[in-house]
Amino acid sequence: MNEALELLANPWIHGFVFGAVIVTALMSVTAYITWFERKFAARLHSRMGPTMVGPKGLLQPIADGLKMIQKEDIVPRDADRLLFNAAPAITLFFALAVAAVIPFSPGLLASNLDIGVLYALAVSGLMGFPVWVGAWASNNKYALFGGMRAVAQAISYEIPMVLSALVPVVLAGSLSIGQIVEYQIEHGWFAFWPPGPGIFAFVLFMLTALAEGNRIPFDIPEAESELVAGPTTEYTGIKFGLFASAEYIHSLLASALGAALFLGGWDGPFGIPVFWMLLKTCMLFVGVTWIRWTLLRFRSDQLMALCWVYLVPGALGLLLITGLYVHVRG
Amino acid sequence: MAVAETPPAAPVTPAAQATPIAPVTQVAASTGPLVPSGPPRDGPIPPIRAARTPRTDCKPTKAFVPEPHLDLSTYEADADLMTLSLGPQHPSTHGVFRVVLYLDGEQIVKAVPYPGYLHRGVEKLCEKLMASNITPIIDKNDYVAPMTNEQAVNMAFESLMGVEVPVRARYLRTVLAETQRVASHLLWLGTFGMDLGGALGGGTSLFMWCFRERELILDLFENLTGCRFHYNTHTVGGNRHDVPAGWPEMLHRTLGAIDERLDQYLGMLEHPIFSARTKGVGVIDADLALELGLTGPLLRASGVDHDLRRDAPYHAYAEVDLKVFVEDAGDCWARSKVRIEEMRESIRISRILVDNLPPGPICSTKPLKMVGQHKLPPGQVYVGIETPRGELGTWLIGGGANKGSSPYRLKIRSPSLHACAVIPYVLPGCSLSDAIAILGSLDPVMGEVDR
Amino acid sequence: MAVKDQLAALEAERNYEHPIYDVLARFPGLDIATTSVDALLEWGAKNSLWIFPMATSCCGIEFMAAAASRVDLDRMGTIVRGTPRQCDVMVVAGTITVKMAPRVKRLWDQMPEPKWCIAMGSCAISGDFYRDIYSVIPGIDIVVPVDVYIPGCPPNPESLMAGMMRLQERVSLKRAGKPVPKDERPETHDKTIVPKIGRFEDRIAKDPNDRTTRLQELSARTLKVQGLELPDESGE
Amino acid sequence: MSAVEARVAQLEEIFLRFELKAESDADNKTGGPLVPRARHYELAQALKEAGWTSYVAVVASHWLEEKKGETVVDVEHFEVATALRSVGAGTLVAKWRVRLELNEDIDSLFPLFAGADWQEREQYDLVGVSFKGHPDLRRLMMPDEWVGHPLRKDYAIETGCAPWR
Repeated sequence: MNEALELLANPWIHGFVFGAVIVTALMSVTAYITWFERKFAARLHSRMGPTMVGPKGLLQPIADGLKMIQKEDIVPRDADRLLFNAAPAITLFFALAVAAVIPFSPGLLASNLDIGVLYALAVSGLMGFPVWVGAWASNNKYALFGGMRAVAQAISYEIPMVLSALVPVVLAGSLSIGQIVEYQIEHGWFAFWPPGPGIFAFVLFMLTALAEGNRIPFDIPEAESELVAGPTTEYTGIKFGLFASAEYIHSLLASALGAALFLGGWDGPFGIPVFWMLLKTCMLFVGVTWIRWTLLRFRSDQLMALCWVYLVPGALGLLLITGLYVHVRG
Repeated sequence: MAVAETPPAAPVTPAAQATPIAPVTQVAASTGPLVPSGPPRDGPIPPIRAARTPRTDCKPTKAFVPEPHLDLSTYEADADLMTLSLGPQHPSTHGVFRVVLYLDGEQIVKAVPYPGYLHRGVEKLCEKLMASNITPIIDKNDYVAPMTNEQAVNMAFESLMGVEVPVRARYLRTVLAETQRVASHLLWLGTFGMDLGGALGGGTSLFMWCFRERELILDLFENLTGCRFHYNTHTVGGNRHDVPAGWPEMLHRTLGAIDERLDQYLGMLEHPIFSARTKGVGVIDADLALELGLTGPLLRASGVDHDLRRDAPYHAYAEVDLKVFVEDAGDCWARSKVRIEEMRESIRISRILVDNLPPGPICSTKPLKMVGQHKLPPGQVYVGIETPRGELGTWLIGGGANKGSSPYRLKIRSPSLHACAVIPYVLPGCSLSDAIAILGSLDPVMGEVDR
Repeated sequence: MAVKDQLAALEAERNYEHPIYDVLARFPGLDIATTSVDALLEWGAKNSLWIFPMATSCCGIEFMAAAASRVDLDRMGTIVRGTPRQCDVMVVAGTITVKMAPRVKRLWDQMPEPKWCIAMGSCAISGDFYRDIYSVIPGIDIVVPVDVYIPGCPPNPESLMAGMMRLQERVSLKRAGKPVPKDERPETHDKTIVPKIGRFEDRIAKDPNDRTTRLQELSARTLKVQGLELPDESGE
Repeated sequence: MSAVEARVAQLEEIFLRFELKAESDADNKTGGPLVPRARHYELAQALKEAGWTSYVAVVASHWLEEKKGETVVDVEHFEVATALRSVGAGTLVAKWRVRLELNEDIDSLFPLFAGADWQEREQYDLVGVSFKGHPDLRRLMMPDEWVGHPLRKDYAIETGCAPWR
């Protein structure tokens, strides 16, 4: 037993074991997120949602997955074969890589990086680019449009996202997510304490996370009514599935990051820490889903204007106020 | 919500400058930015029509030369123009309709529509059939509002044959037409939401709710006619189906329930994202609307106070006090507002009329027993009525070589055809997203455009 | 007849087998798993039928009603997608005209195997009362192979649901390699509307010098007889 | 005088200027007076200036040779009917017809009414009447390579296009 624990202390083995656990868990959770979202949307629409496949439609995501892997894999004649095939995998890779630094409980994290926040934001910001690569490689005009919009959106919204995530970093004085959570356990959650910049930064962070995850009202890259299916127009079967699950994982991990940075992570009044972390993540994700099925969509230029005219100056102001606060506090 | 910076001066095309009447004096504050999207650019701009003060006096304009066909060889684009074929199978073209867009970045430079993908030769078919056979076929023309279609063609036959319609049938027809208008506008609202909000998002919620309400009206019609969708309830000289017991109460219940929910839809008009997507987008001014022969909600949203139900009353419209809603802006928002307000008015009229249904026969002609009972006299008539989409006219020619009960020539003047003809005038200057919003707000039904 | 040959070729193309079976066969011992894998895949294919709506006219509205809250196609795991690449079932809802037919064919070709087609409504089945009209295709089954016919004008949303369930049975039979019962076409090719209108063939026999007959001949010659491929639509 | 009566009087006055008799649908269902081909555009212009600003419809119909016994009563010809509408209170439809011989064309109303664009294209496509001065006279409903005009009387309804029919 002790030997096994010693083995886990080795960073390579530790990373591999936890990585495997987290990736497996995330992929299966993603499948059930789709089920949850369909049921949730159906309730909003006074519908039933999936009911026929398994009890309460619980086997629906498995059926979807099995269907996707047996579909014919079409690569359009004029597509760039290599990039077209690689893009879904790279997208999923970047989406999953964020999970490495998300602390689910004091010991349960794949890698306790000192620059965890920076790493998470950088990797999730990269997710827009393989989408664009895939869109360009499919040699389809709708896909190209979607890809261009995706990359423009990713670049723009990365800035307010980073700026709003810097607020807890400045307050806690650390770039490590674990240390930020521990600071919150000691001094109160950033969303509520100190009153002022924290809650605004939290709202801003979730807003930009919506945009980064291509969720309505910021889903202009996919925009089914305009661009058919956006960057994934030419993708069939499981490749489309990879794109879709990457998007869900991204949203989920952004919720987790929001919970860790602003809502005290695994902090809770009683019980095991993991439970509280997962609860907060799920609640944030439900909020994201609710927004998705309620609002209409922005136009692309309005989206850019919203980012550059309101969000970026706002985030800068927040950061300034936070800096002043920290300076005064000493 | 945040929109692009408004350019200081309105780009005025030579065509607009040449218009002597209705000069470009001021821009209505409510219409928002003149350039619907995108920053102002240097060099030649695509023709964007300036918003003008809406007119209600309807004086003719002289030398109005629209420029829908931009010569692309003289256009200096920032980069290569992209040609995008939107349709005929696209989630948002409302049927099989194709628009070829020439895009400079995301801005549309030129739009060329291609209808005809649903041309079913109805007019040719009608030359072979007699009046009672034509009704169920005309049902399928405007498949969103079959009731008013039937009425349009049957009224033309009645006019040509000189058949009187009993008072009860006239009242019932009015009730049906107005109820159908509610159903049609609900379907429009749902699909418009889909256009703005996507198939996986809030638009779908709107779509589902609108269909939930529309199903109630279809139940109502099913109780009356036995059919859910294509009713075949009108005939020459009246209606086939009299009101069953309990039907007026059912109508009150249904329309009352919908009326309560209309407040929510009206509230949606003030939503920041909805207004940002629709205000100042796709402005059709009164001149252009009249020139293009737009009718119905599209014309009223452009500030022209014109409604056939009030101005040339048919059915029982002369007996009710109809309120006509007019909006001045002429953009997608105004069109939405006019349609939603019309729903409420239609509900009010239906509920009043169904309570005052006069007794008497429902049809003045005997039930059809033999082929050729309805003899068509030679002659030509034109009858236009106000359907949910505008003036649906029927030009009927009797006699000729078909000396019998089938028309020699039957031409349907469809409001959707004119609505689609707006596209090359309105789309240039908008972005791709705006194009979808504009297409949705025009509410074309392809069965009616192509026939 | 050229059309019939093309249809036979269409049917022949549909014997698609996923490469996973190749992989299974290549490794000795794994072929035992084929049966269970096959059962699993069949169950997946049956229960996740995503629809590509080829909604052209009235039936398209009823199709939308079927997707809306009262009937709710989503109950059986159906999602409506706008791109043919991600769909399993093409629901042809509405009249298909001569101008539209090549597009239907092209979209059908763009769908990945295994794929199915539902002809919804009498226009898609046989052309209904438009069947004798110059611009209408008398039945979509001469353009794409149809698995399930749903009669009605238009069929109720409930009928579409029933048709989808019938399709589920077909899917499982086909995957299991059993003979799939062919749906009877509810109307015959020879049915004509009343009053009767002379057929093209009769007219030629009657008067070969007829003006219309000459026009028809010219039309048939001018148009691309192999018109299954489309002219490039990207430009003008 | 009500708005409708004023419009009727105005219409009669304009028709009188063109030596025509205004006919209302109620008395005489002829589809309006027959106007010489040369004055078609002029009449439309006069009506537009008098307030008939909304374009309603153009209807072309094909009339075959008519025989009474052995004598030819009427030769094969086209008839193009046009309808305009005055907008607002007392709206009234102004209708008139123009008779065209087989190889004649008619002035397009596109310079006056942009709404005539598609209607005229449709009539050109389906009936085969050609409109002089229309900037973009292409087929609207049928494919560009289609032969014949379906709404002509000598066109069989089941005429098909290979390989579909």
